[in-house]
Amino acid sequence: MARRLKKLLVANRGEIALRIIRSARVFGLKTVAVYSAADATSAHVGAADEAILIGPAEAAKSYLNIAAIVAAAKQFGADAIHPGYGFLSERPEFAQATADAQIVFVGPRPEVMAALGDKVAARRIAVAAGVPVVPGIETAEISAAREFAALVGYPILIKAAAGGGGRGMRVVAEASQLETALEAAAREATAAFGDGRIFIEKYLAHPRHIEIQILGDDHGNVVALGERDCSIQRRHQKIIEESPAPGLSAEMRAKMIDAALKLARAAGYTNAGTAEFLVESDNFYFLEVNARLQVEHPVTEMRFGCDLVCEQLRIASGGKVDEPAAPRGAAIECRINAEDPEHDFRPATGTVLHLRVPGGPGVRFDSHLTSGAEVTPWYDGLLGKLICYGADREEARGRLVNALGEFSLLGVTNNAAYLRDIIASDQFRDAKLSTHFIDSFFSGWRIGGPEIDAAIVAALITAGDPQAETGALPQNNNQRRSPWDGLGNFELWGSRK
Amino acid sequence: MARRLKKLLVANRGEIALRIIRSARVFGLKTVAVYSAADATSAHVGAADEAILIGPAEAAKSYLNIAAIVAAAKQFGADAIHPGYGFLSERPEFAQATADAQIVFVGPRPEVMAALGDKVAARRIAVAAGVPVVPGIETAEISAAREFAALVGYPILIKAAAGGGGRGMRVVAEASQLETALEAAAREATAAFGDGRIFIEKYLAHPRHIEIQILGDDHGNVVALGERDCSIQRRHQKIIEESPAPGLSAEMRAKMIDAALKLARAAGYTNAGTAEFLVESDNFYFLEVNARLQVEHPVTEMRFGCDLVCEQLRIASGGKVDEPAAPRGAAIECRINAEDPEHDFRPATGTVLHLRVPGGPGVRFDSHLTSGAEVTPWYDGLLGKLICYGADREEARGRLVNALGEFSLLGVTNNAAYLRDIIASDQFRDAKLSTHFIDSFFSGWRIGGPEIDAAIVAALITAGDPQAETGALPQNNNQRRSPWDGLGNFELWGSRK
Amino acid sequence: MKLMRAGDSREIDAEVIARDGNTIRVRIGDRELVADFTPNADGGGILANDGRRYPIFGARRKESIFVSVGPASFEFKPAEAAARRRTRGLAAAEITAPMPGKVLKVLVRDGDLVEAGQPLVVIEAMKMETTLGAESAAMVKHVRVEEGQTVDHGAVLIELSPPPASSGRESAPRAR
Amino acid sequence: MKLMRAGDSREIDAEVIARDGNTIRVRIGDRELVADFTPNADGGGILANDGRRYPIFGARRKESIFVSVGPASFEFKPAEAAARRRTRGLAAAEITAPMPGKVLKVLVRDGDLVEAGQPLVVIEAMKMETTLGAESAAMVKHVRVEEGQTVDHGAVLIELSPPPASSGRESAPRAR
Repeated sequence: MARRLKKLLVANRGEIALRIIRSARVFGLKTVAVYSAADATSAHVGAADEAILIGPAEAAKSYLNIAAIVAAAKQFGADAIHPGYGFLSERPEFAQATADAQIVFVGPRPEVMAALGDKVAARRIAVAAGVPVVPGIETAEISAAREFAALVGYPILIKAAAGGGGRGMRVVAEASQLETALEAAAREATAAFGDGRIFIEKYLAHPRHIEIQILGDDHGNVVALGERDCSIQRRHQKIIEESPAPGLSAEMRAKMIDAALKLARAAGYTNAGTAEFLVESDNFYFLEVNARLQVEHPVTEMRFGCDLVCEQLRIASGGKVDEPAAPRGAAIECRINAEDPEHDFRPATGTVLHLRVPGGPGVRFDSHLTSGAEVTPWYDGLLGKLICYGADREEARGRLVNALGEFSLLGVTNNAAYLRDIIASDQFRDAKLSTHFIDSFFSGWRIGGPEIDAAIVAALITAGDPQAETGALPQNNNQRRSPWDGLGNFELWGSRK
Repeated sequence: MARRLKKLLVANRGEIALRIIRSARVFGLKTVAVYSAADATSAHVGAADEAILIGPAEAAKSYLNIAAIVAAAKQFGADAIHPGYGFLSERPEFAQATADAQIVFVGPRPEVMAALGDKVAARRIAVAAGVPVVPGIETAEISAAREFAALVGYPILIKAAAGGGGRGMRVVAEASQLETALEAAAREATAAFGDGRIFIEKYLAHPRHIEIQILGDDHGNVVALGERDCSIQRRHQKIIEESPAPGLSAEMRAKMIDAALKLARAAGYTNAGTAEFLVESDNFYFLEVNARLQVEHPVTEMRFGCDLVCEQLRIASGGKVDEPAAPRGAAIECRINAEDPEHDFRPATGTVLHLRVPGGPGVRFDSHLTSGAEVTPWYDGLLGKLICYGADREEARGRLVNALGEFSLLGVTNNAAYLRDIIASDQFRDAKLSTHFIDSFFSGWRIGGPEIDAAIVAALITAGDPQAETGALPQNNNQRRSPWDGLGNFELWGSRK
Repeated sequence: MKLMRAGDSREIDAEVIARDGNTIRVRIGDRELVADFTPNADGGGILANDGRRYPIFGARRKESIFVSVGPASFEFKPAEAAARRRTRGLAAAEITAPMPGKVLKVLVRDGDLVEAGQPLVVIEAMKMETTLGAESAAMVKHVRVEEGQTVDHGAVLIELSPPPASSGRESAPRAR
Repeated sequence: MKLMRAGDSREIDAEVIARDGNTIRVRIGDRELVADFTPNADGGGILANDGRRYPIFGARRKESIFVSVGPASFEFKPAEAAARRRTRGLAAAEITAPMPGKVLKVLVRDGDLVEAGQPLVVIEAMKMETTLGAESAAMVKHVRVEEGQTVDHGAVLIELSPPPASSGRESAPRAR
């Protein structure tokens, strides 16, 4: 490695901040956590070697606060910053501010990020590199949008030109909905990414979402680590991802990997990134490049026996990427979210009253949750990712169903039972994958009757159990009674036994 | 597969019972747990589809009770029994009783087990197959023992002829200690295995313990899944195991694998087993075959991307074993035991008041523990196994040090900090491995001063914290206040809010 | 006792009829079921019913009873507590914030007549917009928030009164 | 307050001298140290001292204070509680079972004089033999168990009295 990194600041929160800290420590790197006032007691803060409060709960003033984060890195002498995903991870100005402060940014160069992070510019690069794209146009103008829609036909898809992750995405089925949808999308895009530009695309009927993991180094080497199928989405956000993509022919895979490598080389891409495609029958269309680590990166790690954050850090240290070893087995991830799948996935908040975490062979749980943790409305509702490996897809699937059966979380409404029912279903077993999977098979999902009966019995038992009272638990972290409160009395200890 | 298994009874407890249940479910097998009165609330009981009390806490009347276990299997219609490790796992009469009840025993045939499980018979097979052995003799007679010791020279090693796991093992440094040691070993051997026969061996000066994982099927195929180095032992019991064995030459590995396969073929071995060897400079000596799953099997699984319990079940169903794919990376396991490393590893018991479990990439924790669990004196003190994978040994080692840093367990004295210090040490990093590693480098270990200071501060804070009182926690499971106690009052709920 | 699941306005009438050792007999509506409950060391337990075993866990907090059945989690409230918020002829007399967030849009004014399902207010929380609608036909009695305002969990956003056409007939509440 | 670590007979004299916000100043023996404590959501916290951060957790149970510092776990008892078991000139007036188990061998009789470190009784627990020895020179006052008997945690196995030669001098207790 050209440079030896010593201290890494992680500019993120939640499971991904914890996950990055864990891998940085493998190299003996010291780690610095940043946190907002809402996250003072969160797991990533405790896991790091140093931690600093960078602002109030509002992300705009904390996790999106470039000046505060770069200042924190300088203050602690961090020589590298890892942005995680979301927040500032795809903001070229953050990568630039980091570089300007003589700190290594763990990600692509700002200009590459700028080119690829913008969906419109990225499409241009793709077209120039001979990679097929879905018909689309960048506009927030209602008249131009009407014209495009008339040309390609409804339904059409409206999304933020900046950022990713499905936020602000809307399907418009007919002309009458167009104006309202454009407005709402622009509003959400502005709120989420500070950039209200909108991209409109032809909406494919039954596409699969398949993406290719890329790693590039500073020496001009770019490699691909296979594909991930992320077709199972609700509200245009992935909830189940797997590798390999079931039924994808070796030929299609090779073509898509080739397209992703072409794109990455054309863009001068470095560090970890993902080229996303829609696949319909024998065609694939470039969608966008996510110039960062993806939420679903663990399925790739399990198949390739690698650690992508370690790879990112090696690349950021000037190391070279090698052609990966042949992948092995199958891996499936599901995202446990604080949301109510019985009520249109509306977000949920609360205090974790009890947490039971699955374990054992082939099971990985990436989560920042602990008993007592608060799930606040300030950030996205990802509670944890449960990932299972198997010698083949059926083994991975069986393991994941069982692991979800071992999971339980009390106090915050979540989608774990919903995920279990999907993954245990015949449709998922048979890999009837498309981005409409949820709409087609699981839109009106309700928890099963026998489980409701069991819940009612459990509620009766709990109602009658004096030990079940947790009214003393703090309502939120600010109100939390600190152990300090009692310190003055410690000499009374003997009398309180 | 020739026969399709439907229901598996797991004739064990603790982490291994839970681990077996987890894998059986991957195939959709129903599972039956057996438990003693001391384990009624233990995790393996809750994890199974059905569970039955088979006797009181004493293992001899419960987990060693062949009649009760076979009767339970019949009662629930189990068509297979997995014995785990320890307890009845290497008792040919149990395998025979299972077979007599027309139930599949997940392990080798009784006659093979009888031949290999007996150290003396196993040595004979090894010698006949041309595999080198350590000089030794079976005797509990003091005169014969004296004669043998005079021949090969002190120190000598005394161990149980039946069973394994280091129980009843004693090093005798000089003639004056011989008689007492022989007596105690015979007593422990009888207690542990119901068989007081004793085997005496030449004691090697700086041997490494390296073993080969074997899988054999009913069709005459036998394959090896690489080696494990298990040199780090205290009281002759393994506490840290890894694969590959650091510094083992490809030539030595090939020779040892060849010897293990020869042995297995000579014995007509089927299902999973392990051939244990001592290695000193360029020589290796056959020690014994463990005719069962080993505690440390996960390190092999992580490198080979397989699940050995799934393989065992496939073999038991009549499936064939294939040559394994090439192994990848490195894996290290450590055993977290209820024992006090500052006081001669004396066993500890207690109630788990708090448990924090490590997670994330490359980390596996196999444990039956939960908050509130009782660690009783009835069974061995294995609390859990923490296993880490890395692209190479240093990555696995760094990960394991960090994972141990994330682990905490309150209420039961354990060796987690001791393991962390060993794994983080220069001696372990430099792989100065021999079975005398602990004696050489970590015999007088004490927890570090800064950590004691932190503990004292924590104790002062805890003494002054009214919320820290857990006096209400049950002393043991029998005294546990059941939620039922309150059930009669459930209508009062409204007034107790 | 009478319970309601959070997010569901139907009452569940359930009680323990008898218990004997680990066996519990429960009435749910007009059905009866018999289950076995075995406590676990972690404070939860295993509930065996109809040939299946469910790991369950429960805790009370404020008015709610939280329980989990394997990965499924539930929040119940005693019906008396839930009923306080209801008025004759209305599924709910108040529209409350299901979580803390920011009021993005208020779509009605005092005095408006609204239909079941009609959107009333849009709030933003956890980076998502959530539209809160009327659970039954109603008249908007009082809008208590304005756009841009941040609100806490449970804050009353809009008060509703029965629609003038409603002549005391209980309209069937419907889940959103 | 005065603490003793389980298994260690040395007294630790420690107290909180001052606190200011998250900062705590503590005296341990004749040393002082300053640490920062930040509570975690899970009831534990992070203790920062001398440039290192330790995840800590603590709970009291009966007479013991259990704390963990990362993977290291500790049991403390207030010295008064530990002292109750001591008699002048003896490290311990009783040999108690460190865990439930079975008495395998009793190696002394009433009236025997024993040296520090001399084995007194062998118990079997967790499939291991554990030999309990005298912590200081003593006279066996009363053997309370016999071979083959099962005993509970903390059960008194042997009572000791000061050796006749002891003239009131405190012998230094030694760790087993």
